[in-house]
Amino acid sequence: MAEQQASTYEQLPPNPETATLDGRNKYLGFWFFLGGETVLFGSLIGTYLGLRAGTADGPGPADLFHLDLVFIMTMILLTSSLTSVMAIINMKRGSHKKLLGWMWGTVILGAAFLGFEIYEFYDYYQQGLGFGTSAFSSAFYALVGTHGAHVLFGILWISTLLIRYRNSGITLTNAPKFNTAVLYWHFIDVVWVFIFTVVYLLGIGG
Amino acid sequence: MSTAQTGSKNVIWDWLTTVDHKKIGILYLAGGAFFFVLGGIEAILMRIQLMFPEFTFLGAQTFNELLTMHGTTMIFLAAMPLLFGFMNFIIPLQIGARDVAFPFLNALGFWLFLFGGLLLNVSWFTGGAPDAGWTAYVPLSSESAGQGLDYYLLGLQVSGLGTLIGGINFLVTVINMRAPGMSMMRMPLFTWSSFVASMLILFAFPALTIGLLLLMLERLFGGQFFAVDFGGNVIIWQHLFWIFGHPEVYILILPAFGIFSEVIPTFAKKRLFGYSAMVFATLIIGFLGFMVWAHHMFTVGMGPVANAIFAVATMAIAVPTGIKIFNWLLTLWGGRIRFTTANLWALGFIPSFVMGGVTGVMLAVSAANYQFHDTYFVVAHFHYVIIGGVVFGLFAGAYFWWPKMFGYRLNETMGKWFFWLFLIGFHLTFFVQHFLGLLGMQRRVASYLEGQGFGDMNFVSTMGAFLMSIAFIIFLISIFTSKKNTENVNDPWDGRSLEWTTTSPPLHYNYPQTPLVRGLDAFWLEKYEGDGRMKAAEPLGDIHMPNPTILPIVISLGLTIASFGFIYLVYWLIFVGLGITFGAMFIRSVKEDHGHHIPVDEIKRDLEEG
Amino acid sequence: MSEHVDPTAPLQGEPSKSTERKLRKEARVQIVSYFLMIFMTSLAFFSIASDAVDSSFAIPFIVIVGAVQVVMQLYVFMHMGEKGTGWINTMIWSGILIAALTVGALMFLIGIVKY
Amino acid sequence: MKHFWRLLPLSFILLLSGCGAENMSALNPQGPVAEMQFSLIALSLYIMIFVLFVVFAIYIFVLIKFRERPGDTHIPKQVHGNRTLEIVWTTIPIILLLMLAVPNVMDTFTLANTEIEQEEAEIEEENGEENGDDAPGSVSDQEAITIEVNAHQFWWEFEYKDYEFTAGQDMYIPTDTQVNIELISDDVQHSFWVPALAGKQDNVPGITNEMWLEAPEEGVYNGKCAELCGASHWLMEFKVVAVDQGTFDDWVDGMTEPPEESIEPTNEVAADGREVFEDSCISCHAVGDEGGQQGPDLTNYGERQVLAGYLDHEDEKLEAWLRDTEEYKPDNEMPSFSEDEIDDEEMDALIEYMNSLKVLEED
Repeated sequence: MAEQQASTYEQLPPNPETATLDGRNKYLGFWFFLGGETVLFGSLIGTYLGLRAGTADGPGPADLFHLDLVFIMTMILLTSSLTSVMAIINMKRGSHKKLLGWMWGTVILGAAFLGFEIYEFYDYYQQGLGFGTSAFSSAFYALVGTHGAHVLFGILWISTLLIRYRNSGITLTNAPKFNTAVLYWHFIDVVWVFIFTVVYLLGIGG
Repeated sequence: MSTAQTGSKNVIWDWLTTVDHKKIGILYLAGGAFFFVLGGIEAILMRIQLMFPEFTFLGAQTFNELLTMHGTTMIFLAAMPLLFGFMNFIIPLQIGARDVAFPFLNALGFWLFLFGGLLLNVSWFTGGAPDAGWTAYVPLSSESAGQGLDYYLLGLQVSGLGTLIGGINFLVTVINMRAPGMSMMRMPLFTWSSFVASMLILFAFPALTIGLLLLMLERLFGGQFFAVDFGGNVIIWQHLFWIFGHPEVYILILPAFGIFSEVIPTFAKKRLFGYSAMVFATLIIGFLGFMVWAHHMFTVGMGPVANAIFAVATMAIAVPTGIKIFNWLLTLWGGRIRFTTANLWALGFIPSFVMGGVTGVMLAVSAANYQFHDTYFVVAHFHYVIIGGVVFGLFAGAYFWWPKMFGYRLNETMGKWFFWLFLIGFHLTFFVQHFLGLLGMQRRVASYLEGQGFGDMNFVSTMGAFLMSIAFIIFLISIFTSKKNTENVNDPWDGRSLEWTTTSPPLHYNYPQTPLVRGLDAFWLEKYEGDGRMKAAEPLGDIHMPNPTILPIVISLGLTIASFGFIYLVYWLIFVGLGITFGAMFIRSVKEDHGHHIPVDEIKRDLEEG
Repeated sequence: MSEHVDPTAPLQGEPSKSTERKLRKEARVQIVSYFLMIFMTSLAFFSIASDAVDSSFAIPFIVIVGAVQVVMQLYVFMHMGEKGTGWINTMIWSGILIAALTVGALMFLIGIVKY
Repeated sequence: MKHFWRLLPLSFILLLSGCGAENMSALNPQGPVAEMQFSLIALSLYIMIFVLFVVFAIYIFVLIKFRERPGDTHIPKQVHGNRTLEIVWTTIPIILLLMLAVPNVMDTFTLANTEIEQEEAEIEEENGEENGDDAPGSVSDQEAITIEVNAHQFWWEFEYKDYEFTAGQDMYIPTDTQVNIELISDDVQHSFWVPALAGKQDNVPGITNEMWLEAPEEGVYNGKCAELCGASHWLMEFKVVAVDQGTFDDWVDGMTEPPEESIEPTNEVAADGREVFEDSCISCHAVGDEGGQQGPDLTNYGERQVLAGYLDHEDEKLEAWLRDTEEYKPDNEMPSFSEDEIDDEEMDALIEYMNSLKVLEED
C-alpha cells in the first residue's frame, strides 16, 4: 500500500505530496475546496459588477483607482506565484533548504502585496470612499477585502508551515501541506488576475 | 510517532472527541432529530393558529418568527443533518472503507452544525427570533429590528461552514477510499446520490456564505449592498439566496432518492432496474438543479425572456425525475415485494412524491406561476416533495438501517401504525392547501379573514398535522420499546450491498479485512452466485485508525463565541472567539497526529467474539 | 501492513534521472509562462492606461487576456492538465460555470433592465 | 385555437370554483389575464393528471401482482434494464412538456407586454371573436389607463398617472379597459395580487415592474399583498372596484376636484369634524389637494369598501381603529389617538366628517 513507500527508498518518490493516502486525500479535497471558492468569488464579483454603477453621488471607479499601483501589485503577486512554483519543484528534487528559501520569497512578496493593498484602501478612504458610502464602495471593499483576507490567511498559513518545518526535512507529512498551501496561493493569484481585469481595468476603461 | 489511544475512560468524553464516522453519524441523527422535533412543534403551533379565521392564539409577530424558524430549522438543522447522519454511517460501509477521508474534519463539520443550530435557537430567549422568512428577503431582513436576523445570519454561517466541510469530505471519501473492485459504476445508488448531493453542497453553499456575509455587513457594519437610496439593489440577495436555495432542495432530495433506490430493490428482491440510467438521471438532476434557481423569482421583474428560459429549464427537470420514478416501478415489476415498514415508506413515497412533482411542473409554467407564487399552492407543493420525498426517505432509511446502526430492529407493528397514520395525516394536511392557494390564500399569513372561505380547509389541514404528530410520537416510543428485537440483525432484509456484510453494529474499524468487490450489489452476488462470504482484498493485519480529539469542539465553540461578539458588536469577544478557533487550528496544524494501529491480535479477538 | 512506516522521517536520496529531467523541463516551462503572463498583464494594462487603444476593442481584449491567464495559471502553475486530474477538472470547471452563471445573473437579471 | 382546453368540461375545477369567496379566486377568472392564466393552469393540470394516471395505474398493478404471497420463496430474475422502455419514458415526457412549454412561453410574453393595440389584437385573434372580421374597433379603441401602485407597510397607494391624483386602498378601474399597472415600493418588498383579475407581480424597492389587467364586469375584486412584508402582512388587503366608464369618469372628476362639502362642510357636526381632521390627521392624510402623503388618501373615504384595509365600514370600528391602531394592525405607522387627544365628542364629529367624504353622486 501507499504508506509503505517509505523514506527508506533509494530514490525520492516523484511526487511526495501524493505518495500517501492522506496526501492524496488532502490534495483532492483541497482542489474541491477551491472549486467552491470559485463560486464564492464568483458571487462577490457578480455583486460588484451588479452594483458598480451605484455610486450614489460618492466617488466612482474612474475617480479613484490608481491603475499603476495596482499594476505593480499584480506583478508582485504573479512573481510570488512563480516563487512558489519553484519551491515545489525543489521540494520534488529533495532540497529542503531551497524549498524554504523560495517559500519565504513568496511570503515576502505576499506581504508586500498586502502592504500596497492596505495603502490603497487607506488612500481611497482619504478620498471619501468609506465602506458605507455607496453600494459601489461596499461591494468594492467586500470583494477586494475578501481577497485581501485570503492573502493574509495565506501568509500566516505558509509562515506557520515554514517555521514548524524549518528543521524537519521534507517528509511524507509535510510535503502535502506545502503543496496545498502553494495551490491555495496560486488560486489567490488566479482570483487577483480576474479582479485586476474586471474591477480595475474595466473600472477605468469601461 | 504513532500513539495508541484505544479505549476511553469516560463515555461522554468518548462521544465528544470521537472521529469515528459511525459515531458522528449517530450524533448527526440525534442532533437532527432534536431539531426535527423543535421544527415540528413550531409547525403545530402555526397550524393551531390557522385552525380558525382571525384566531388569536399567537400574535402576528410571533407567527412570523415561527414560520421563519420552522423553515430554517427543518431545512438546515433537521433534514440535512439527518441525511448527513445516514451518509456518514452508511457511505464508508457501502464502499468498503474503514473511515472517511477526513475524520477530523468530519467531526468538525458536525460540531459546527450543532453549535450553529443552537446559536440560531438562542434567539428565542434574547428578544425574538428572526422574522423575515427562511428566505430572509431584503429589505425586510436588513431592516428587521432587534437581533433576531443577526442570529439567523451567524447561526447559518456557522452551520453552513460545517455542511460545506462535510460535503468535501464525502466527495473525497467516495473518490479515494473505495475498496478494491468498487468502481464508480458499482457503487450503490445511495452512495452515488450522496456523492452528487455533495457536489451540489460544494457549489451551492459558497453563494449562501456570500449572501449571509453581505447581509451581515449591511446590518452590522453599515454596508449598502441592498440599500436602494445608496445605489443598492435588493434582487441581488434573492439571486444569491436562490443560487444556493434551489440546489439545496436537490441536496435534500437526492440522498433520499438514494435511500429508496436501496430499499426498493432489497424488498423486491430484484436488482435496481436501469442502474446506469439512474446514475445518469441523478447527475442530470444535479446539473439542472443549478440552472433553474430563478424560477423562484418569476414575479420579481426579470423580464419575459428570463422567465421563459427558466420556465423551460425547470420543466426539463421533470424528465430525469420521471426516469427515476419509472425505474423504481420497473424494479418492483416482476419482483417479490415484501411490505415491511421500511418498504412501506418507499412505496408511500412514490405516489406522494409524484403528486409533489406534478405540481412542481405546474409551478414551472411561468405565466401561471403569477397566480401560484407565494400562495398555499406553493406551500402544498414543497411539503409534498420535502415530506413525501425527504422525510419519507429518512423514515425508510431509519427502519432499513436501524438494525445495522443500533443492533436491534424497530417494532414492525408500531411501524405500520406510524406509517399509515403519518401518511393519512400528511395528505390531509397538505392536499387541501393546493386549493387554498388557488382560492386566494397567500402564504406566510398569520391568519386569514372571516368570510373568505378558507376556514374549513384550514381546519382539516390542522387536523392532519395533529395526526402526523401522533404518528411521530408512536415512532419515538417504538425506538425505546423495541430494544429486545436483537435476533437476526446482521443481514435482516437479505441485503445487497456491502454494509450488510459487517456485524451489527459494525466494529469500530468496520472491516477486519478490506473486502474485494466483484460486481454491482456485491453481497448479493456473493450470496447467490458465490459462497455467501465476501472475499478479502488484503491479508489480516494491523489496522491504522485516527485518534480521537477534542479540537473540533474547541474550534466550533470559538466560532460560536465570536458569533455572539458579532451579533452584539462586542469586539473583544470577536477576538477571543476567533483566537480560540485559530489557536485550535494552529495546534492541529503544528501538533502532528498520525493515529494509532490496532494490533492484529485484537482484531482476531474481536472476530472470535463477533 | 505489518511494518509501520514513519511518515515524519525526512525523505532521503535523489530524484530519479527521469524525474530530474522532468523537473528541469518543468522549471523552464514555468519561467517562460511566467514571463508570458507578465507580458499579457502589461498588454492589458497599457491597452487601458494609454489612450491609444479604442475602448470598444480594449474591453473585450482585456477580458480575453484575463481569461487566458486564468487558464494558464490553472494548467501550468497548478498542473491541472496532468494525468489523474479528471475529478479536479470536473470540479473546477463546474465551479467556473456556476460562478459565470452567478456573475451573469447578478449583472443582468437584477430588475433594472428587463430581459 | 390555442385555448381549446378551456372548452373542455372542467367539472373538477368548476366544482372548486364554486367554493371560496366570490371575486377572489384564481379558479373563477375574470378578464383576459386571469383567464389566460387559468387556461394554463387547466392545461398543465390535465397533462399532469394524465401523468398521475399512468404512474398510479402501473403502481397499483405492480403492488397487487407482485406482492409476496405466503410460502413464496422464488428469487426474481435480476433484470438489468431495458433500452426501449428507457427511450419511451424519456421521450413521452419531453413531448408532454413541450405541449406545456410552448403556450407558456407565448403567454409569458403576452403578459409582459403592455402595448395596448398589439395586445388587444392578439387576444381578439386568439378568442376568434364572434364578430369574426377582426374589427380593430370595439375594445381596442379604448385607451389604456396607467396606475402606479405604491405598496406601503401595510396599505396601498394608487396614483392615476393620466389624471394626476392619488387614491388609497380602493383602486377604481373602468370596465373593458386595459389597465397598465406600474408597481413600486418605498419600504420593503410587497406583491400585488388580485386573484380573480390577474396573477401577481412584486413591488420591489428601487425597481418598477409592469403588468396589466382588465375587468370585463363591474364588481369589487379582492386584492392582497402576497409577499411577507411584516407583522400585518396578512391584513394588507385592498379592493379593485370595476365600474362602467361613465361612473369612472365621475369618480376621476370627484377625486381631482372633491366636492366643496369635503373641504368646507356645511353640516355643523361635520365642520367640527373637519377641524379635528385638520388638527390630527391632515399632516399624513390628504383630502383633495390638501394634506400629507404618509398615509392613504382619504378623499373618497366615505365610499370605502372597508376601513384599514379589512375592517367593516362601521362607525364603531372606525373609532376602535383610531383609538388603538396597533391592536388592529400591528407594526403599522399610524399613531393611536387617546381620549386626551381626541375626546368622544370630537371623535363623533370626526367620524361624521369622514363618512361625508364622497366623490360619487349617491344613487
